[in-house]
Amino acid sequence: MINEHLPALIIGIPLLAAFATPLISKINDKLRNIFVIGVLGVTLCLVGLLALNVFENGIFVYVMGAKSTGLSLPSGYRMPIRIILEVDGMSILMAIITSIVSFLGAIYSWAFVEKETGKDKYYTLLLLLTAGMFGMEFTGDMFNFFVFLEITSIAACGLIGFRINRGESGEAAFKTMVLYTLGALFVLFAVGILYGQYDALNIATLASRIQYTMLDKIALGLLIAGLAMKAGAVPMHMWVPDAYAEAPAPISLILVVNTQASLYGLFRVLFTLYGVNISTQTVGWIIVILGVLSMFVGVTMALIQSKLKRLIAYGAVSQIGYMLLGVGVGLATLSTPALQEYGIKAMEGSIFHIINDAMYKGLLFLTAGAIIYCTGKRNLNEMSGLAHDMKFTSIFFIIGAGAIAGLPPFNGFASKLIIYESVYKFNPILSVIAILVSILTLAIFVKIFQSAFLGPKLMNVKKEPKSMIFAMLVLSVIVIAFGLFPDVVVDKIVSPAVNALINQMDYIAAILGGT
Amino acid sequence: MMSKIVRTITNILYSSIMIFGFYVIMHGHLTPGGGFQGGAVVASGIALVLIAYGYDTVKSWIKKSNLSILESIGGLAFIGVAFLGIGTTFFYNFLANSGTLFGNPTVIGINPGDLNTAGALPLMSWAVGLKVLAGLGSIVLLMAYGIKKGDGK
Amino acid sequence: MKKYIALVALLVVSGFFLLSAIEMHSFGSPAEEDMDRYFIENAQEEASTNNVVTSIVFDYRGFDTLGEATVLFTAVVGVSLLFRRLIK
Amino acid sequence: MIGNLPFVACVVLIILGLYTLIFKRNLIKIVIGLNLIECGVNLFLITLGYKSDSIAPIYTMAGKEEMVLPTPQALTLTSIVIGLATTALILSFAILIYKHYKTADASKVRRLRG
Amino acid sequence: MIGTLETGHGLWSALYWLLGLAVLSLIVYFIYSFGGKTVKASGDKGKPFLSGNEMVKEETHVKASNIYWGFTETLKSYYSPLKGGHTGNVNDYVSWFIVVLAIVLILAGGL
Repeated sequence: MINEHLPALIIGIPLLAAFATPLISKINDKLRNIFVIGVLGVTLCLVGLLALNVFENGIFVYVMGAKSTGLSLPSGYRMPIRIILEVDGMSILMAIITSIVSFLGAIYSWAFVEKETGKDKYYTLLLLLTAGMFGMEFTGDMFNFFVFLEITSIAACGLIGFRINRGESGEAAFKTMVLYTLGALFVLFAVGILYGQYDALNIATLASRIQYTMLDKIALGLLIAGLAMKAGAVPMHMWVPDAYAEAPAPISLILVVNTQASLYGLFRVLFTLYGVNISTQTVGWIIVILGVLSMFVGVTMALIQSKLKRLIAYGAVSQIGYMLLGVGVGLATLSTPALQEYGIKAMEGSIFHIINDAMYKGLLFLTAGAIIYCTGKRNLNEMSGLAHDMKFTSIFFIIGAGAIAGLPPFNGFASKLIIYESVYKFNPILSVIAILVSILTLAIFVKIFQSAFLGPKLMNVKKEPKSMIFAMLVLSVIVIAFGLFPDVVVDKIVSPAVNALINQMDYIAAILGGT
Repeated sequence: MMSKIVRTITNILYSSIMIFGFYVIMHGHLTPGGGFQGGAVVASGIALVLIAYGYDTVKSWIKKSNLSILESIGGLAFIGVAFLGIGTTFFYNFLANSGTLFGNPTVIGINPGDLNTAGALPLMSWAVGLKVLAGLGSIVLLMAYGIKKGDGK
Repeated sequence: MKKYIALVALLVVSGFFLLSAIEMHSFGSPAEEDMDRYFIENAQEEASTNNVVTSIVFDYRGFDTLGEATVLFTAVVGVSLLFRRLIK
Repeated sequence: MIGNLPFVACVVLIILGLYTLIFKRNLIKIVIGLNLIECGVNLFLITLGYKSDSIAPIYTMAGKEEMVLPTPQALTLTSIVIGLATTALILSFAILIYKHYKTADASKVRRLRG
Repeated sequence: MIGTLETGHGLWSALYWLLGLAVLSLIVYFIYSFGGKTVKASGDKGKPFLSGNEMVKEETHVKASNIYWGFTETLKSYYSPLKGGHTGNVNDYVSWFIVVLAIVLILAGGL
């Protein structure tokens, strides 16, 4: 019985818990923390079940409020009318990332926000952010996607402004909120255009009906711009350093996944909603150029930062570029035989990079949070010799920095290697730029390590709490494991996602029944 | 704290605004309106009282914490009704045409409408109305307080 | 200088928006309406309500309404999180 | 073309909002610009569903059977509430920025840059 | 063989890489063991110097903003417009967004 309701439960249980959290936290704080962590753990298990189900039986369809869960079409009717959750390989990949990361973020938060006020609202917003991301990843309905996009936007901005007694938090949250709202409104405008033409909101139905008229082109442009902005692509990246640097560290960890969820939305729109109808060369090159700009500008701006989390945030921008690059190459070769040759490899690389990026970027943000928690300083110029006291944190930081810089044997190297080699066949210049950016990434993290961890011991620091160490430990274990056995991840998780993106017909047939 | 005229008019209008709001919530499945609209009307009544009497007076009448509890209860009720249908599917309208509460079958075609129809919809409408009432009310209160402090220094 | 670039971009974008408004199906006669046709015909027996909009809001697209209520809840929690240092 | 003037009006609202967002420096005016865009989009949605000489999609004693499309009305209801929530949050951010920076000028609220 | 990833051109296996690393480090240690063992950091040998004159240990730490000074100084012509572009002004954020939207619309709109 539970098997056929899994997607609804995965979205519904965090929402239910979020509504219940303010009441529970009136009872007891420790109980509330245990409750939140337990709920996220249960969600993690449910996502695992759903993943097994999807990898066995293919696309999972759940119809909200129908007579039966699989009844996508009303009796004798040719189009779906209810909201449909459609879970395929790509969605389940993003869902796995989301559940792991939010679970660890909640564990990390236990000690991290211990001293703060308003913890109940903090945990409520954390649950809402998680539920919103699940909704974005599972839904098969354009308007529903917009609704969950807004949920994530509002929850994320509320959490960015958590330390509101620092004025900068309010400033960062205001800027981020303005951009998020504008992007979401563009998405809604595009949805309206599509609805006005085809009188449908279901992604599969729209994909089966779309004709790529002028209106569709305008809607495509609006969707690309809005979702790429929320993914933080240069030159729409300027909210990223503000937001990541001002949010509490566990929230930066989850915001990374939030940007990746909107990246997922972008891929879903490009591959599933439009597919081969669009002039894939043009759009693919748009995505590739956005990716290259993000890589280069992000890393070069990171080189001159002196605030710790701001520096890592610019690094995050440059990592987003890799994913855009690989998937853009895959899109540019979508309707050509070159896809079989190297396009699929490029997409595998960049989608594998999504997982790795979430893991090691989260690890780096958590280490930065630990540094800020233990020293109370945010500026790298005031830090020195932390390795004397924070041994665990320095080891975890070395692991994360090696992974993000693409050093073997960490997981960053595996995905970046695939991207280099497959993109080289597409266009050598892009591959060269990618390698150069990787070197510069190593340089910026060497800078952090030299100035913060090495050097004489100038300051006295607190000890890292257990829960923070546990969260960082789990993430670094994942990083090393993915680095040692990349083939397992690629075969089991990544290639189903790539196939789900490429085979548009399967997605449509799962709803409309083979038409 | 506004002038006596405003306060008198508020005392007259207040109850009727509330009643109209609850009417809109109640008849959401028959007439234009529903949970959100009705809740917004009730919250506008709260805003009117806030403007007429000033924050400090109203704070003693309406407790912020009660509003937040009310809102959580509304959200829980809404998603709870959605979960009750999970015997068939999430959000399944399990009460429609069941003969029990709100369970009368609707006459097809042109008819004046019967309040005792539409299954789970009125329940959801009530939950959402409660939620919107509490939510907008607390937003208005909080913002009034923030502005009051903001202008001071 | 920056102003002029932004102005040109705004003009281009507004041109495309106006184009989308003109290219859209003519006002008052929707191009396709099969989904809404289904709602109008079957709302009374499936959702057993006279108000088709309510049947869509709470039954056919009830999940959207849940998300909408969640958005409002999120905003309220966020606002009270921001003003938490003022409200004692 | 001339029949599409309602769509054009909605789009003009959106464009005015974008102009406000780009060229107005006051935080409150920026929020007003966002609201203009949102109103334009909502009107655009609701205009999509209009059918000439038909009634609201509610079965009452009104005689006619022809009804306007109900889905855009539901979508617009949802997006109105979403816009309200967003506006509330942004306005509270503006209030707090004013309290911390003692100014509402966007060109002075830039401690985070570079 | 588990752990072997098939990349675009060739293969990648982290386990083999670690094996090679271990062998290399063994060779390095072997060569290192030939080195003289008599060097001791006695007297002034271990002390940090800055241009000839001795300094205390706390001052030897290179601050973060001094690292890569030469790099940024050389690329000043690249960095100054880039830093100038990142004004913290929300209007500029929105205008960048609109510029990108315009470009994407022109390219994707096929004009």
